[in-house]
Amino acid sequence: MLEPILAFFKSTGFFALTPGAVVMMGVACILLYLAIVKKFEPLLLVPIAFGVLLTNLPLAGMMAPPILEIKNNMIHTIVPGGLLYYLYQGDCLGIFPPLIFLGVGAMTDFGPLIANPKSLLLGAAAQVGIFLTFIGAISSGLFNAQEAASIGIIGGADGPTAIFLSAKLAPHLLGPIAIAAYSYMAMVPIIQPPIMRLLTTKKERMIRMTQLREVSKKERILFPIIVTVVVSLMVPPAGTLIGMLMLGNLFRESGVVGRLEDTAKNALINIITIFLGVTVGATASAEHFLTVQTLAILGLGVIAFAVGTAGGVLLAKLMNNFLQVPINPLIGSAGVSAVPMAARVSQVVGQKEDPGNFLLMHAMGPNVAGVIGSAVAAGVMLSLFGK
Amino acid sequence: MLEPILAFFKSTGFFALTPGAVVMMGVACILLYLAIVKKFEPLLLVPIAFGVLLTNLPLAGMMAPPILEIKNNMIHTIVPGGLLYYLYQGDCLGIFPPLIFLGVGAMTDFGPLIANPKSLLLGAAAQVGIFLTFIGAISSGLFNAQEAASIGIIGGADGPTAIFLSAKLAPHLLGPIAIAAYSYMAMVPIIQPPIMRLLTTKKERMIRMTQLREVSKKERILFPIIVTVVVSLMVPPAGTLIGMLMLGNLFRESGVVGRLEDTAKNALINIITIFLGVTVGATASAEHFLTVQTLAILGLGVIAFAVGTAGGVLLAKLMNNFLQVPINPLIGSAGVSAVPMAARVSQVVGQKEDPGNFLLMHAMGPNVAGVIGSAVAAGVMLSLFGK
Amino acid sequence: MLEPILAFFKSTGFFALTPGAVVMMGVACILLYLAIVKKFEPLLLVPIAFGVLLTNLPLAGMMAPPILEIKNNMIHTIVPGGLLYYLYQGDCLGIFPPLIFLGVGAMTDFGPLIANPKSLLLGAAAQVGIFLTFIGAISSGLFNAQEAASIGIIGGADGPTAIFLSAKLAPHLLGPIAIAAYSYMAMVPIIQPPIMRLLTTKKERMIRMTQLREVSKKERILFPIIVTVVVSLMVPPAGTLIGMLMLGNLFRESGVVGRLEDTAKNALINIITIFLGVTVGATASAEHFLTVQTLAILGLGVIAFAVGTAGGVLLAKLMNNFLQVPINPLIGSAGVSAVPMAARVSQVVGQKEDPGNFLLMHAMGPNVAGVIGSAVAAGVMLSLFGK
Amino acid sequence: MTISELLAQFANPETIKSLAFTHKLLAGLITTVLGIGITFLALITLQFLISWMARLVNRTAAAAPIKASQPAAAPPRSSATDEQKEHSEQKNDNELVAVITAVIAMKMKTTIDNIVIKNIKKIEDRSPLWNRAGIIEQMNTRL
Amino acid sequence: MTISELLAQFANPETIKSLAFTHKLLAGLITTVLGIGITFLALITLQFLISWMARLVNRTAAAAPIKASQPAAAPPRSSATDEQKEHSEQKNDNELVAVITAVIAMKMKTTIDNIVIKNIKKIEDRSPLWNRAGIIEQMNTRL
Amino acid sequence: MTISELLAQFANPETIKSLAFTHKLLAGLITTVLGIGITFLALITLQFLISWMARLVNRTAAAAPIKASQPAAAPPRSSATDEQKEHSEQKNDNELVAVITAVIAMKMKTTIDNIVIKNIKKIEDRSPLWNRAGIIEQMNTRL
Ligand code: NA
Ligand code: NA
Ligand code: NA
Repeated sequence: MLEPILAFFKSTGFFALTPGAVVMMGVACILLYLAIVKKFEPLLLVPIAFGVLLTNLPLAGMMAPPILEIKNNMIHTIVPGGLLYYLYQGDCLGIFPPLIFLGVGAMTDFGPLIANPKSLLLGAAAQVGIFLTFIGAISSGLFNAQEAASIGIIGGADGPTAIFLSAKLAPHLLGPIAIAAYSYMAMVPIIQPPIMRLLTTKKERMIRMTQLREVSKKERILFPIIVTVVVSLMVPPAGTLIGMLMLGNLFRESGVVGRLEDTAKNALINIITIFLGVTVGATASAEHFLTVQTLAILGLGVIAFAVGTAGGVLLAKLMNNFLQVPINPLIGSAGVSAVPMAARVSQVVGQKEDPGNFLLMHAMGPNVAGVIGSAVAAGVMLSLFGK
Repeated sequence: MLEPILAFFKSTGFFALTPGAVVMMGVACILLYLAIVKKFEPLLLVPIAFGVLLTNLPLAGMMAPPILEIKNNMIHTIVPGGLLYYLYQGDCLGIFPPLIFLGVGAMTDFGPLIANPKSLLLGAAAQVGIFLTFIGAISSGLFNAQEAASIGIIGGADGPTAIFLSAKLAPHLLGPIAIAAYSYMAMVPIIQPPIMRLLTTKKERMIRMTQLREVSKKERILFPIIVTVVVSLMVPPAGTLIGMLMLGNLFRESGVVGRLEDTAKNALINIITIFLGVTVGATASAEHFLTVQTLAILGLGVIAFAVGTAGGVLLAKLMNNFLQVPINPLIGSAGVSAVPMAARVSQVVGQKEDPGNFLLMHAMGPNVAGVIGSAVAAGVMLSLFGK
Repeated sequence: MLEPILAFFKSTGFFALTPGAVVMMGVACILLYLAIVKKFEPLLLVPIAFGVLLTNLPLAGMMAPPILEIKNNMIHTIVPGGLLYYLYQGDCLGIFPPLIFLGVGAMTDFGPLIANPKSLLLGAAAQVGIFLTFIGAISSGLFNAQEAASIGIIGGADGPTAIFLSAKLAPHLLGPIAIAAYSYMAMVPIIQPPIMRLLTTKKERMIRMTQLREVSKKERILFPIIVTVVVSLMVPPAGTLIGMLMLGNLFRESGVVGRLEDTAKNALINIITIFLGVTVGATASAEHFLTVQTLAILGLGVIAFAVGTAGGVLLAKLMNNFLQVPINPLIGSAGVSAVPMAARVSQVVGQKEDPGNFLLMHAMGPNVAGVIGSAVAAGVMLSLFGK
Repeated sequence: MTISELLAQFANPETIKSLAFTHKLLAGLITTVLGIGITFLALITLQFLISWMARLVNRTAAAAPIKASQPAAAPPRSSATDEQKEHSEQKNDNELVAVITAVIAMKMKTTIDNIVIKNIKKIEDRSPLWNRAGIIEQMNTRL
Repeated sequence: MTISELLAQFANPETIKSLAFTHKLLAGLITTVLGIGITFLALITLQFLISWMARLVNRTAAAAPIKASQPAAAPPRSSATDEQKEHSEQKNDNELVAVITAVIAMKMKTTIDNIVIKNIKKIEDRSPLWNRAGIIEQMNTRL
Repeated sequence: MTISELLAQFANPETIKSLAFTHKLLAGLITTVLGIGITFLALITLQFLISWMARLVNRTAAAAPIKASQPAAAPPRSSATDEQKEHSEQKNDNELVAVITAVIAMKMKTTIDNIVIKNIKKIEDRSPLWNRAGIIEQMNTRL
């Protein structure tokens, strides 16, 4: 009777447990702590963290590919793959991030951007973080161009875009990149304010902005169509992300498909968020995550955020040299996206100088422009380095 | 530095833009106008129109199939396909239309049909449009039998049925057929009234009908089971559509699975509607759409609607020769389906002659019978021309 | 003209109807009767019964596999498969049952179990039914080890676990096993009380239990993490089921991802329930269902339930020999799971002796422990007999 | 060429091209007649079965009047016996809404047309068995 | 044949057919003992860990009483320190419902049993960050 | 090596390894300049098109003021002409909520801060055509 007991013990996860897996379970617990107690982007960090936990449980095989047999024009599944393997196909085939964007579009009010199209410049400037980090990653000598592009996109401060790009260019780095992107997005209130204060004078921070004009329904409906056509023509690989974002926004603004808008921004985005989060986390197995590269990614990621913040603020200052009515440079930092956290940071930093200054609505323009901006940047990377 | 800029310009969509694609984007905008401003079946035309837009953006590759490598019993995705390619599998494998029918069944009240089973005859008569249009399409010499059958089914005035059939028989015509079906369904208030007035006398249009009897819960529960068994035995290929329609209706009428009914007619049908609409639209690329065949399809489609309308009205008139209590022939036109628009047309046309005449409830019988009728007709086409 | 009419008649289902199919349609109607009129687990029995009906309609081909052509690294679908074939992949690849568990976890309050961890012993004891039925199935000589394990798991009184295990070990028996599992779960108020009364004295049944302590939020959040790690390490193949159950529970208890909790326990679980139910029913075609094995499965299944019930009650009595504060052995029977029916049975049987005795909350502990217990047992079976 | 052979050639996308126009038309006509015939046959069969079911069910109902209450899930229905009950329920609801609306309108000095109350519901338990697991008190009251 | 060999033959659908009935029964018995043993082992381990976690958490709680408010997401729970607060909230809700119900019932001259109010809710923010993007005023009040 | 060749080698994961560090840096710089350039180009194009659209739409609007009512689906928006209407609607809602809250608070002797009314809704028809099929009376009133 000892034999089968021994065999059983050898089949337990304890026997196959590696120190790396234990460390990763610790990482999962830290992420859960940040998500649940510190409320850092919990909607994605809870599933991601649990995915990290599950993938590092030895022998559970949740990411195992199936064993197939192909003969006589038939495909037979001999041993089914793990649950997370099948769900992960939605990430690596590029299906889930655009569907998330569909829901995001249905939730997003582009009114402040339409009312103030100059916001788009700030949304573009804040993407310099992406490209400078790309150079940084190349310089480190640790990464090839595809990997460097995926790391740079962390500076886009946009989870689905980062996942979409790195799933296509560097799927082996998906775990650390997604974790860095969402963690830093949650830490925007810590990362941005010192940079914003450093680069602006008190007088600049106190600039008040005039109220935004009302935007008509017709403009709101034309906006998603124009953006889709223009961006897709200029940067075709950005078409999928932008197209879905704008389709969701058209659901919202057309006012005639309330059912679809509702489902896109609730049931559908929630289901996809669960699947995407858990499977993105599940790519962070110990052998993929506990590497020098991960440390470099975490370091480069925070630089990307900082440079993007600075880019937005500095362009706003530059624009003030040419504009008759000056803009408050604090809204430039919102261009990184990280919607709506970065816009709230602009508001808070502004109000510290002048409690009667309401920048939030003005900051929402660059904020949503940053979403378009990072999708464009991702499209550029795809057209340069994609297969 | 000029070289890469030139290379970039060559990679933009502008460089690859064809006149056809521009025309198709115009078509997409017209469809959006009809859907949003004119409120023509917006729940499907908005996604379809946006799908037309997306698929005609050059180089965006949203309908591109993946590049695979199959060796050693493993299937590797070398380059993932486009988002819409993957979603489109739900159309061309026949998965989405029956799931739409599941939701439709959960929304549909078959009570008026059960109370007046003679409605089924009118629902059958209105399907003659399908078959006469089939002959017309054959006579045109432009289409083979499979294509002609798919065109005829436009006369069924039932979007999911049309998509289900043409995805199986003539997937290359899916775009124009679906667009014709939904456009004409929305135009039923324009197409039907002249035909109805032409074929009826004022006296006939003023016939009042007695109130329908109450239908017991037991009948309502037995109805979907009986319809499923009878239709599937007589026309097995119609089983999938009718089976799902009736399962949804059983969810509704059984009263014990409210959760499932709710999801079938909300979250699930909405998700599928988004995917189906966008991907159906995405089959309408310029090279597939801008053909003589499309013009023929649009022409034949409107004939199919007109003939179906006439068929229903004329059979109602014929039946009045045999019935003791006459029926108002205006309810015959509702048999084309286009639920509930066609039934409302019967009501409106009737009320024009006699404002106190309420035909709506009576017209709902042939109206829902028409759904069953066109699914049966699709089943016949599949058994004759399917692989 | 006679020829094609004859050909049509040969293509109808009437021509291909077998006596077995007629019997199975009768079985489907009985199941619908039990689900709708008797309200036996309608959420699963309505879809299952309808699936049985659909799969036995001849020539409708809803479970037909597709015909493919594989060449030059391309996979072409020559003839698409049936709707239910595609949905069934979610069962046989093990995707749907864990997703059901995700929703179940989001619905389940593990508080009573955390407050009284001794419940876990009762939840373990009630699984003896699984293993003794396994022996019984082996002894019958009709089944191999994989089949016997799948039959035993009926005693786990947990539908998704039974489907998960038998889809992996004995997919050809999935239909009868799932039908037996859900039918007997609904019949728990009939099966359990006589056994509970037989094995307990009136005095034992009158034991009152002290109120459960309050459970803190921290414990509730740690619980799913601990259970996932411990169970997955000890019995890795149970990781998928337990992991998803606990992820759902973490959604619920963390309090920061209400959107995901809501979707997991509503839209997502409902969609999966419809697909799972219909396709599980669809495995019960006449040739697979009308066998001696099915009769044996139905017989062994009820034995499994009875033995599990006895196991829980007897261990509770045994534990009373060692505990200072005795527990009411009636809560032991709730360990079979069949949540929350079995716990309510404990309550009702207890109240018959002493109307002032409220056992329900105490019975919920073993009840939810039984879910964990049967997932562990399924994991053991998988690690012993899985591929 | 027999009719079957003609139809077979007609149904095959490869061979249809070689058919003469009159042959194609003939095959199309046969298909049309067949198709209309089968569609009518199927729906007439349904018509008779449903009429027959109605007679059966209602005969049973007349013999032993059912008192089962109707679920709220399917509002616009009622068998003869349930009609009155449903009617009065409906009336109750309407009264309730009317009273609340009137009170609010009075307080606000607005017109009733601007106020719609959508949210007064009778309890209807659609929660699954699983869901009820947590609602322990509620369960107690039912057992 | 060792036990391991027996179990291996037993687990293989091909080779199990060649086993004698007594061998199959023996293998089945070993499986049963092993299975029950592992199930108990796993659940007993859990029992100890959960008891231990409870001691740890509650010791910490006693040392430094937590004042964190409990989210509305999980109604029927409360730690010792939160109990009173929750209780009074619950009471408030009940009172609120009771008052409204009574007023309506009085106005309608109906009995309270026919009225169920399901719709008075405390604000609970479950909207994602994204969602809040549009609700600008609300955000202002929070910052 | 031309710039195009350099970029091609840089983009290929196989050949990038053989590039010298300075070459890699140069290729990275070109990529950066190109990327920033294209991103700005795209967003500036958008900026001009959106400004131009605004001028077009608002010129048309000035010529023929639109009276289309705005759907409730997107609350915080209003064109110049719709502003007042929307504003008064908003005000109505707020008043309604305020009145009901006050009444309840008075009856309960609690503070208004504890009560949030989320459930008074104007009718908004989001049901699909299909859905309305069953709601026969409602349809009558519309035709
Ligand atoms: Na961005
Ligand atoms: Na029809
Ligand atoms: Na169990």
